[in-house]
Amino acid sequence: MADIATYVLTGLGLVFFIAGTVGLIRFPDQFSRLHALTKGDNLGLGFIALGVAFQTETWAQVAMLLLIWGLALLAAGTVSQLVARAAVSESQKP
Amino acid sequence: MTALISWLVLPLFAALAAIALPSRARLPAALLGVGLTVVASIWLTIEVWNTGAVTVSLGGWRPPIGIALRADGLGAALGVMTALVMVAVALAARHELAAKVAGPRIGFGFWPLMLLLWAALNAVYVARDLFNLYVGLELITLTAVALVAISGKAAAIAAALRYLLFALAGSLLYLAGVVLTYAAHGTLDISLLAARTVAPGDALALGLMTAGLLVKTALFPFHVWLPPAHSAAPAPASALLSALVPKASLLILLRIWFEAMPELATPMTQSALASLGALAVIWGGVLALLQSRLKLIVAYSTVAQLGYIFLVFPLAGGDGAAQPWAAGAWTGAIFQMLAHGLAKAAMFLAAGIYIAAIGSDRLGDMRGLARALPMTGFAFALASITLLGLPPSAGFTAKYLMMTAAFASGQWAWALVPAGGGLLAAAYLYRPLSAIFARDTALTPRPIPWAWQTVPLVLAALSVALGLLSSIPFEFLQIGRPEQAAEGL
Amino acid sequence: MTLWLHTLAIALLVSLGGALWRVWRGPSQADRMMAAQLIGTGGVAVLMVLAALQDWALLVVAFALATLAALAAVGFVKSESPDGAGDPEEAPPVKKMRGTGQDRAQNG
Amino acid sequence: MSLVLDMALCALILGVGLATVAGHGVFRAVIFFITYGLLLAIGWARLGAYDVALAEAAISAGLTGVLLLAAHGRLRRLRAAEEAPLRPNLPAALVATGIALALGWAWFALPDPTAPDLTAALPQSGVGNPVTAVLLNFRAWDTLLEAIILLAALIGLWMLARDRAWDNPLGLRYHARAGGVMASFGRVLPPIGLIFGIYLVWAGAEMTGGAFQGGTVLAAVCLVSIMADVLPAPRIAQPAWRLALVFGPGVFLLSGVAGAVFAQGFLALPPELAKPAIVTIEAALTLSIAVTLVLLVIGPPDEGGQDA
Amino acid sequence: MNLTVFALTGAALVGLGVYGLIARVHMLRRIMAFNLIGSGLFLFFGAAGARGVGLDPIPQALIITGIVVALSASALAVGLVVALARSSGTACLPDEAGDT
Repeated sequence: MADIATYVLTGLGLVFFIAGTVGLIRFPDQFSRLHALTKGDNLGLGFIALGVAFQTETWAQVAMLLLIWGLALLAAGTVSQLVARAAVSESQKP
Repeated sequence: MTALISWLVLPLFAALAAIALPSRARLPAALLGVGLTVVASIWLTIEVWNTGAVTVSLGGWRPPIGIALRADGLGAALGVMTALVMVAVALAARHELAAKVAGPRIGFGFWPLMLLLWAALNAVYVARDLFNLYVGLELITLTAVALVAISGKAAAIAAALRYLLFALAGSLLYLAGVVLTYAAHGTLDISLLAARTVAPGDALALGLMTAGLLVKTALFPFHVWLPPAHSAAPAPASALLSALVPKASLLILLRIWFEAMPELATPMTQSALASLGALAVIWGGVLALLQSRLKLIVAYSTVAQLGYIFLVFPLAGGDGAAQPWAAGAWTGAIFQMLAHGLAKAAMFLAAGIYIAAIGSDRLGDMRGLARALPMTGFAFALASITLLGLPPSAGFTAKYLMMTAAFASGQWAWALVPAGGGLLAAAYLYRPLSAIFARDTALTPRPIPWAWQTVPLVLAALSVALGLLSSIPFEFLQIGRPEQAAEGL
Repeated sequence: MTLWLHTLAIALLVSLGGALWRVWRGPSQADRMMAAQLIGTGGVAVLMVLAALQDWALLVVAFALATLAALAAVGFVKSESPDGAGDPEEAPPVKKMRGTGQDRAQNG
Repeated sequence: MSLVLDMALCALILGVGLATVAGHGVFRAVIFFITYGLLLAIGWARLGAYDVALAEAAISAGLTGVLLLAAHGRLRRLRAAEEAPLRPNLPAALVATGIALALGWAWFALPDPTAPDLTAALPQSGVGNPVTAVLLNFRAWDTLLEAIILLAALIGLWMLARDRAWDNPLGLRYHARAGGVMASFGRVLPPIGLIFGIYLVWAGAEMTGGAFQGGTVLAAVCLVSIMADVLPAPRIAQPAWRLALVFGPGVFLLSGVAGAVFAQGFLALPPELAKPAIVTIEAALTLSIAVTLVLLVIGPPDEGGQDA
Repeated sequence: MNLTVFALTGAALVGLGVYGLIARVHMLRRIMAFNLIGSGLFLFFGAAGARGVGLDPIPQALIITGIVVALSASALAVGLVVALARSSGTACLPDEAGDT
């Protein structure tokens, strides 16, 4: 049962990662690339963390997984906003 | 053992104090540290003299688990030479690099850097572990590069960066050899390595370590970084860089070739090293001849003077190690290290006095300075006697021992190197000496405190006196000599 | 399960390879940094998978990687601003009009 | 399957290494270098060297990356970040290939592995993590000198300041929009990082972690706070900062001397006291390492916008 | 076999770093090349230390020390490069700036 949850959730996570990467490669302009990417990696990491959580041995490990995901979410949110702004000012430079 | 440990930790404590204490307490703390470390180094020397080499397993863990230190005659002798140079540099820097003269930045930074360099040199002199030696070398490199850059001038920054580039390349080559050695033998202790079963990769490891150390020692053709770096630093820093820093990598080279892996030495490799040394003597001498600034002449002369030491490889290494002349060649090479250290420090400190007096070290500007600053002129002349290898200086003893070994071993061609090098040195030192002692004067010097002027004089006098008293140091240097070489006695 | 986790890690690595292409291609510096950010997150994901595969101690490494990746990105944003110390969210940076510092670095 | 995984990982590492060296453009190389450190950390994880993976992730991918990014920013403002078109260099390629082949040959020529037998020594070391036992007990002298090296690099870095800037705060004058995303990030991250860093030091005695890794994490969150203008940049003249720099090495040295006075020798730790002693030394070292790393990254006192 | 993959990767990284060190003149790129050489050596070392029964902790400790030393050297080098650019307007060494 736990194994099936892991297969499904990590598989989903992988799909999001691949989608994010494909978006990063394929989208023509920088801002849609940014958008694709933040979706892809946040959700992808979340599903993988959840999927891996079904294999853990202690609750502390589950907490750690969620903590890492939370930290990554926070960092990615902050960073993508700042980098997007930086990109705007970069593209506005003469 | 107490002496050895105090000698290692006192400069570290003093450096930490110099960083943490407020500016008015910095100089007293640094000078106190210098004084105490000198006492410790004399204490260590007496202990080695009385009881033989001092060995310590740090933390009580014997190799291959832990790190061993061993103060033999060679390490302790270099330690004393270093202590003498450090005292002299500290006394000169008190005048030249004081915060009110050189600004708060240099006034802050010079002391901890000098003390950390000292601690690192001491650590290298006694380390028996190849990786610990790497860490010590890196500490030396970083402090030395900072000392090159400390003046803040554009040329100094560029010289420091070039120095760092070469030094790090050397470190990585050395590290590659260390990695291969541990991977093959599971230990890095020099004594344990001496007893190892030779592995096929050992020659590669030895080659990599040697190449790295040659870059750090500035042996021809890896010398290009040295003259700009040593001449760009303030004189007290140059004295440290030229007199002491190359000796550390040279010492490791001796330890590896004579103690850790002596059986890998072949006549070919030994001759190759000595040939590079001979080329360094010639090339350094010729370039010194072409310079018009005193500090550059002195810096190129370091390239030449370090070259002599490499004659030790064919004269005392490999199969020759068991021969009667090996002891003489070995001692001669170490004498050269000691004599060059004292004399070179004296020369740079003298150059510092000239720069403080007239604001320039161009030979043309220095004409007739001996009249106003006779003690400094005399110091420079005495130091020149040592570099030329004239009797009764220690430089003479060194060259005499090496030439005797060359004749005794039938490798008389190597005897040409000290002889020819002496002539070249006479040529390149004649120019600054004739300028300093010229009858006419170019510039009127500012007055220099008497106490400052005596500093290089004492160092230069010591470099000559070492030759007069050479029988005591000769015996001292045999303490703890690698067994293979000691058999020859 | 071991087989799946291996496959998963390999697939994630391949996906990171795709992001590396974007780092190579650019064209803007922000593109490169965002791709590096994706690689950072992907690296955290790989470490999570390896933690399940080998040893849960690796979660500590994943955590460190997540923290430090954030630092690198903040460092990038700072170094991108005109004076090297700013914040893109600030109202148009106080233009000191020194005439320098506004030039774009190469985008090759 | 595990071989495929390792080969894929190594292929990525090599590709990124190649891109760092071969691609034109300094900025691109810096970004590749950051991802390189990250992939290498995964490589260490695969090799089972978790403490090294932690150090690599924190130091190579994180701190060195920020250091290079900040330097690139400064060079760009000094118009020195561009590089001339790259040309292939055949002699360099020959030397490089020769060295790589020699190392590759050396791998296959290695004799059977011999490692020192630590089974008797480890229970005496006071800690359960063998890497910590080596770093803080068996080879403590290396570690002490390593902490000193960090300090020496910082003093050297400070010597690159201009004399007229000596009394200024260290590094650039960071500013951020009050209440903005960056400023809030600079407030939220430090508590998390603080707890995590302390955990790493505490756990390092028995599990993955250690003073250098913990200190690096602490340094990273402090740097984010300083860059977000939440924490002020220190000045060299402030004694508390200089004290923090020497505190760790000082405690380490003193405990080493105490070993010489009260125990079997310099840096000796009696087995029954080893654990508390190591944790104390590590705690002190962590503080100093964190402060030193922060100051190493933000750089010498700056003249405040005059460097362009 | 897995260890061989890592060791050979390490050897190749050393080669790449050596090439970068000699062929590149921008000093930031040389600093990166240094770090490539160092980490390549460490990877080789780590693989060698993993050959026996169980993991030898000594190489790991030495590698951690080496990583910190490399960071210290890189920090000083980066500071020197910025100082060089400030005083001479270029991030290449004087006699090499013109030859590219």
